[in-house]
Amino acid sequence: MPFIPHTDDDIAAMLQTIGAPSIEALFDEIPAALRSGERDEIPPALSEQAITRLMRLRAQGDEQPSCFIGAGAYDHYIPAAVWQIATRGEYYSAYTPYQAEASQGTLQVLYEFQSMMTALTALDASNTSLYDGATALAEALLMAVRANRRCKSKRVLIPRALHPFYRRTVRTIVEPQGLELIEVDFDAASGQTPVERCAALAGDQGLAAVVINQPNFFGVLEAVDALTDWAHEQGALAVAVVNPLALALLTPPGEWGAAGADIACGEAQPFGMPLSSGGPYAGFLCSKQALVRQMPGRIVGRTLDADGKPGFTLTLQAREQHIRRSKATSNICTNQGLMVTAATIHLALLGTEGLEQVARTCHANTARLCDQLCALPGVERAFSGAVFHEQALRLPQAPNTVLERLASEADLLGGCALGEHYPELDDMLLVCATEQRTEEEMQRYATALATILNAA
Amino acid sequence: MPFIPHTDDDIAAMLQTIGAPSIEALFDEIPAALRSGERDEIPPALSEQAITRLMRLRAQGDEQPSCFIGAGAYDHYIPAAVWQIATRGEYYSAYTPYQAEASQGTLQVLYEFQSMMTALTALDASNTSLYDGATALAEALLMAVRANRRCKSKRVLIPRALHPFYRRTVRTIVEPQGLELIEVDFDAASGQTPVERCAALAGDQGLAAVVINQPNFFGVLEAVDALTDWAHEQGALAVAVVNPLALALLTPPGEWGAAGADIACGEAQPFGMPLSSGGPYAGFLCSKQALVRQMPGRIVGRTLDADGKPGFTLTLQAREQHIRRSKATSNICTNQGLMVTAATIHLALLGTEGLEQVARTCHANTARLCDQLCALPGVERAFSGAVFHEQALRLPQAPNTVLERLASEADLLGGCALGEHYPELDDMLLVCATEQRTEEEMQRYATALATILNAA
Amino acid sequence: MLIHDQSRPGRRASALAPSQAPEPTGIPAQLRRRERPRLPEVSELQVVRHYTRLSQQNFSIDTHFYPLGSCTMKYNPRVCNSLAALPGFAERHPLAPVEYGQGVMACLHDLQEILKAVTGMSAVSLAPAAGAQGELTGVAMIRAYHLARGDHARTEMLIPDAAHGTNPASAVMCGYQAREIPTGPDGDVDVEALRAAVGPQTAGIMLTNPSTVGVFDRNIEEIAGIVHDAGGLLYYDGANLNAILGKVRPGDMGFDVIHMNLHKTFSTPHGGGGPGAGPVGVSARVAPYLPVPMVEREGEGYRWLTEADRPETIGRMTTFGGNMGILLRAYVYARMLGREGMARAADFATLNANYLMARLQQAGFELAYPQRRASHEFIITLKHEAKEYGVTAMDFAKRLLDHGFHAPTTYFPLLVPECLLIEPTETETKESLDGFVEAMIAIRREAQEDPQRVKDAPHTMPRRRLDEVRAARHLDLAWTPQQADEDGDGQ
Amino acid sequence: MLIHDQSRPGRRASALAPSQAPEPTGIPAQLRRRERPRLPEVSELQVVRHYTRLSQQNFSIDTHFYPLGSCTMKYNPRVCNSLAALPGFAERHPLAPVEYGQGVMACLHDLQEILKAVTGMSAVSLAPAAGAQGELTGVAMIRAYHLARGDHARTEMLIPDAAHGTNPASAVMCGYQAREIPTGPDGDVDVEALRAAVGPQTAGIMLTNPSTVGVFDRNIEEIAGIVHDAGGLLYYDGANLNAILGKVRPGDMGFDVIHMNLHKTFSTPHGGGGPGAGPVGVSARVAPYLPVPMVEREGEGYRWLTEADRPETIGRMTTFGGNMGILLRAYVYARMLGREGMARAADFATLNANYLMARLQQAGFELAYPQRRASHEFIITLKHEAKEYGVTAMDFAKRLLDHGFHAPTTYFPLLVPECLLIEPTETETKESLDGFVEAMIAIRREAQEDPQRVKDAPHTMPRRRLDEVRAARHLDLAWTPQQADEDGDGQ
Repeated sequence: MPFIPHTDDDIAAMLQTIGAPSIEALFDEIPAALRSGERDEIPPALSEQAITRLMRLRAQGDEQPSCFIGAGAYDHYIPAAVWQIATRGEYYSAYTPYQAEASQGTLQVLYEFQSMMTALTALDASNTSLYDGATALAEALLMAVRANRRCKSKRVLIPRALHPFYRRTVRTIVEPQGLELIEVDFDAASGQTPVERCAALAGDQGLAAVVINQPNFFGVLEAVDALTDWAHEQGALAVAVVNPLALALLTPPGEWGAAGADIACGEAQPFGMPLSSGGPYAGFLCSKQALVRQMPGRIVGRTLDADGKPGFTLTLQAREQHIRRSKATSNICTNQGLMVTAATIHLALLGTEGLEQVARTCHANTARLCDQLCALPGVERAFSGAVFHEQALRLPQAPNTVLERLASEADLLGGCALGEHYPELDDMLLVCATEQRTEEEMQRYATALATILNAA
Repeated sequence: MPFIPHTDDDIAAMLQTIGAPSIEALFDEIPAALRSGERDEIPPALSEQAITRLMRLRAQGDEQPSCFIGAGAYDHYIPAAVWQIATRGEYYSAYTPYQAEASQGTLQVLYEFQSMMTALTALDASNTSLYDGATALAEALLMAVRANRRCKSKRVLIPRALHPFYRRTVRTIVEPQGLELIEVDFDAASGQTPVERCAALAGDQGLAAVVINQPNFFGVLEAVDALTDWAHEQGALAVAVVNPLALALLTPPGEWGAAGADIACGEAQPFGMPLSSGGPYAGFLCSKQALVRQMPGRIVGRTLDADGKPGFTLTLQAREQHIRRSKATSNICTNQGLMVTAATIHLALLGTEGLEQVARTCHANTARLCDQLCALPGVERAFSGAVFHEQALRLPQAPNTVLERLASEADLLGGCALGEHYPELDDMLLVCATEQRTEEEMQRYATALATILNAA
Repeated sequence: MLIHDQSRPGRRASALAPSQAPEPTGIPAQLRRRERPRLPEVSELQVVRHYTRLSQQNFSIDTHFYPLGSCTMKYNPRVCNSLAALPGFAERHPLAPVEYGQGVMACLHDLQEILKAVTGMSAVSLAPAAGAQGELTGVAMIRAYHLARGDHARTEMLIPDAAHGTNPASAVMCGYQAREIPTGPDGDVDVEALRAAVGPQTAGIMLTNPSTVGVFDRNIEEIAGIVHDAGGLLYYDGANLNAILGKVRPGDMGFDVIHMNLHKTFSTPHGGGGPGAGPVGVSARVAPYLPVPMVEREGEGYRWLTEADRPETIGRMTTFGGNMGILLRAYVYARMLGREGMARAADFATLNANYLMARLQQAGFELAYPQRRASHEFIITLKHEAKEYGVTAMDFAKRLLDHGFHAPTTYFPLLVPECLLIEPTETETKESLDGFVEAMIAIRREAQEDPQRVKDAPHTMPRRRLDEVRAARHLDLAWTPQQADEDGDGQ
Repeated sequence: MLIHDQSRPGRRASALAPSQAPEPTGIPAQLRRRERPRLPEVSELQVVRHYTRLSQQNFSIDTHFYPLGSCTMKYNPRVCNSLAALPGFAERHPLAPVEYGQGVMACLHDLQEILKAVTGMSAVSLAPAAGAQGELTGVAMIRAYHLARGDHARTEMLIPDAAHGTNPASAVMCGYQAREIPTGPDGDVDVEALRAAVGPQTAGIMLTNPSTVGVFDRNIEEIAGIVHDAGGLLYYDGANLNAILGKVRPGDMGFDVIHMNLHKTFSTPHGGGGPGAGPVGVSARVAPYLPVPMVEREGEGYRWLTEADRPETIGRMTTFGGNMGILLRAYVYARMLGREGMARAADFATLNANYLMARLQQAGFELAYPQRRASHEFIITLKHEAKEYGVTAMDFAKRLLDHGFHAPTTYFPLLVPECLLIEPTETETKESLDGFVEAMIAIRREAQEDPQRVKDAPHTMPRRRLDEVRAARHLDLAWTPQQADEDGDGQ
């Protein structure tokens, strides 16, 4: 019996204490007709050795070639210390720190995470995570609509240049609550979201919130100051969606425009989380102090203990489902605690300068790669807007075909074809070369692409 | 500066406190003529990311086919919990527990290890490890010679059927101290070491110790009761060299013959230590109570603290080099603490029954494989003696050629050719199928060998 | 002391970042950050030491008995972590072609099948990121089901008063009104009240069975009939699935939609508050609305099912479709239990709960439902102790920490005064349970003799009792350089 | 409580062993064990919890400042561990063909080259398993050198009185008599005494430089001349190599043989007492005697050098030729330091030692060699405090634990009374050192005001001071079933 410590003696003694003839008898309140037996569809038990063999075999088959895909998840180097510490049993097998005095480790880590995120976003408050970037945006919009008492509508402006999966996820989550999502298109030349197009969609009932994405899905940098100021002029809250790594270099949301964005959210995956086919990652959400009581999710506060020593505890729990039930700011309960632990250690290891160097190196690698690729005939940068660490390219051949050949002939994943999500961009490829990509790999990409395009 | 925390301000403040103009000045007592600069032969520094890339590449090249080699190091399954816990910083980065009160974790683990080894060997005392099996035997012989006051000579009988590398290592270590190693040959038919051959070599000056190896290098089981009794009749100490996994099934050294072996030692690698090209492993050494003050290495004892609570501390340190210096029982100081931590966790996870099951499965796998192989024409068991979990086979073709073809054609390492170490056994192969080998792998071996032998 | 308080300008763990980092080009100056973010500047050893020491301030399953009711704090096998972290799994980009993902997809597909079989549902999607998101997903599917039938009148979701707070919160997030159904004195749902509450406005009912009061609702077949007859659907909150795994299947009880908390029943790590995974299962009629992606077997291989394959899907729940690394851990665990191990989890979780309940009752503690079997958890009420000695459930909880036990869930469910909801799980020994009983008895004795000692607990933790009111009144949610000057002497 | 005390017959972590285990065949009954070994019978969670909690009872580099003199307790980079554990390295059988070992052999070869370059020796063998075995190896090579020249008269090894105990012990293991050479009042070897001691019986001298008293012997060139002129060889004990790494090379000082402690200078883990690795380096004339195996580059690949290639070798030191997993860790560390980082280790180890020495002196503690620079470590003597307050170096050491600092090495070297040998290492911050000084001052103040409090220390550890005399007198070296009945209530 794996994981079950009971000996026959234990079982007999326990049943005697209970006064039951058998374990089976403990289930006698379940109507007999409903009882089920073993299911043949479930395979028989494997030993740890056998499941290890199976999983190693399967994992080997999934080992990846050099990856030039970004598109919302990034292959960054994760220092060895991060997960060696984060998987210590005391972090890994603890739960939500309901008993603060026995959970100061987790609580302090979360407080430090909040502190790091507020430093990066230049906002006042942070929660301790949501599921991922897309759900963080959904929660941010629900929060904005709740908080924006000046606006009677639940209309939200959302850029079409935002990650397509973010847009779909947000729709799933917020539409049942009556939010109206209005997509504003990007400029085909620059790849940016112009204020003028936003203005054309503002409508009469007003906007509760405007989503501003920096950089946007194409890696293009938006005119965030103008967008933020325009949103505020409309009486809307400005909701920033940012790649937090970019904040090592770019103006933080709290300083956008005259008053700063009201809420910033996004995907913390670049901070020490393995790609893992898409999760677990962690969404972050920061806001101005005035909005903190509308924030969803766990929040940790610093306080004092009975001896006057500083310590940490969950706070503002009156916002949460286990207290407020149907009136809670969100139904979220379990979040991404372990990922946040890793992110906190990761950021502590990198520090300000390390984070800047990672951001700079990614940016420089992508630029260098694109310089090489754009030297090939027919390959060109798709948009004129400035970018951060990701670039859409226009190709003279169908991107999907090119990608298949890059994989089979040069053992690399060449990027994300844009046509699936933007039919009019079906000649475009979104590429990203993080600090993990070597000169050799980038050279291999350029050489292989040259071969493929010449051979056409 | 990786790993160096000093800021420029720190350096300036520290130098001022010291009253030195520069760090360089702190080295002013070293004669200038001797000073050296940077060495071009040493490559420049790599980041963690870069060394990770290099080492992963190198490790990938070393990934091994299915391994049927035993010969002193065994591919056993290691539960995931073993190293996840053993590499916790508190074990990994502590040192020898000189300050007992701040080292109860390591000390208790070592005491538990001692308890497990005495249970397995049926002896009274155990040390906390020596470097590996071969050095443990060398130390055991030095110990036996010191302890055997009845015998004036330093003559030791050692079976030729003992691992060749053990014999060579022992020679390197003990001969400078004047020990005389007398090798006794095995019986060509049974593979056993007959008492009669021992008797023929006993000589006039007596023997200080007789080494008894169970199973021996060929996997063959020796008549340990007769050998032990004979050794004691000679006035020699009986020194057992055992595969500790075998002790799950075989008579423990403490119960050999009428009086039991006096010392038992061997290689603890089968208890949770990865193969790692040969180390780090851990040698163990157990003895009867009467000999404990001649034991080399660290020993942990249970005692009481000032409040009367039981606790653990290094004990019998008067045997050791840091107290006794030139009169110590050994020069050993650092031993294999971390490997012993892993072994202790490993044994606790397996328990009595788990260890028996591993031993049984290895034994059955090897038997089944050899049945299949011996069904091929010209392949036969080399020795008539009973074996444990390892078997020498006679082949109709040169073993080295067969091994090369098994590797290239069937992706498996077929065993250890005996000719290199025993010229007269140049048609023999030593094979071992641990519990890690699957039916499929064993079938693959048999099929490939059939092909190779037919094609000859 | 915060990691921030150890920061010194210019200090670094410099092996950990690329060494050559050119000044970024092409980024307009007005988009560049003016002031550098104030992250901690510390050495690698400082980081390792800080977070290693901090970890030691946590209780956890790996260090303590942690009988937190409704949370199923059972042993998290270490191997699940190392296998999910294999490079082939951990380093795979979510948008990598499926040719480079057949391994993970095989695991996900097999997990879907196992979950279907053990819950008795027709189809499963692994997409939801946690239990609460599974609830949201499930209610959204109920909504989609009614809307697809043109049934726009169903505005109410029925929810027992003892339900987890996530239930009403999730219902509201889907635009429903939550209507409370009372619990009867025996712990079962008040069937007559239910009968009175259903109607054409009923979208469905959200039930946990065994319920949050720790008993199996014996009238489940009748309840299913009432709700189904009214045109509503039955939602199964899988928080307590561990109690009945392999014994009785939600599908067989009549549920149309369920979610499962894999970090409870399937032992993925709780991680200090996640990540979880909240797969949903459905009966055939709700299957079209399952969230994407799902994995389908096609010939010898596997492919993703997306919006294109499943046009009626409620959509995506997260950016990339789920907490794959958690799903892999659950898969490993499920395979290690195997078909014969599923029921064993429920057997021994139930044995442990009933034993602990019996021992506490024999020791004189009052049970909330003494006439009932415990499921995998049960409730005691300390209202007598509160009244007699002025020592509350919270005081007992804090004093338990001093005895080396994590506290049970306190003050939930809300309907039992001064309650402790106790869930020992199947992986704890009889000795652990006996030790817990001894501690409870010792605390009660202390409550009689020296109540202040209990009320001042804990005494042996890294901190004495923390002032939660102060935390909420004087919000301090982040380190700032200014704070550092004021109270930098932290821990 | 011991893991044995948690054992219950029949309890098991049953996922961890093969499920089908037939009764063994072919083993004669008289060779079969009659009684099963009494190993702990416990569940997986019990094991995980027991050893996780036990670990928390340790001080370690990862949790505490650990200034243990002569042990170089610097940060062990976590990446060294994960890279050595890569399956390609960890799962390779030692007898696997070299075609399946070019990766590890490339690392070993490169490490040999780095160690040669940084020590100034002609050749290096990585075979010895630890520092003490490196010493044994080195002395055995000196013996082999003399014997090969037919020089059988050399029976004495000269060893300073301050030397590590391993030096005389190793010399004796090679059949030499250890002859002590006194240390002068300034900490350097007494050159005149040395001159008087050398002769045709001198096999060599074993020196640590910087010495165990924490100073660099300024007369090293003269010493080398004296010993070499007498026909002896110079042995360098590499325990203190961290102090001079990249600053001055043993080869350039005139040493013929050296060993290196990779778990000190090259930061492989101390592991609660090993494993270490003790490579040896030699000058050209001693090179033939190096132990096997060694790695040689041949064309594009690497091969092992064995007895066949090196007929004059002293032989093998361990079964399979060395602690490869430790050598890999050292290699990773060496590559991360790089050529520019080697001297930096010595620079900052020396800066930290001299700073801490200066601060303690300024705080009124007495230095053993106040007129000297510290190397990477230094000695203070508490003889004044012992005499005035009756509080010994041991009492200070134990009280330091209560302040959160591991104690320095106590009572070594033997020639300084009531001494603490303090080695902070380069990876500690100035704040750590300042904290240590504050603790020392606080303890001295306490020694004046309440000496019994210091003599009774520690007060905050898992155990009060342990009775070592009792441990040696009433030997209790292993759990037995009988003991369990007597005092099973362990911790």
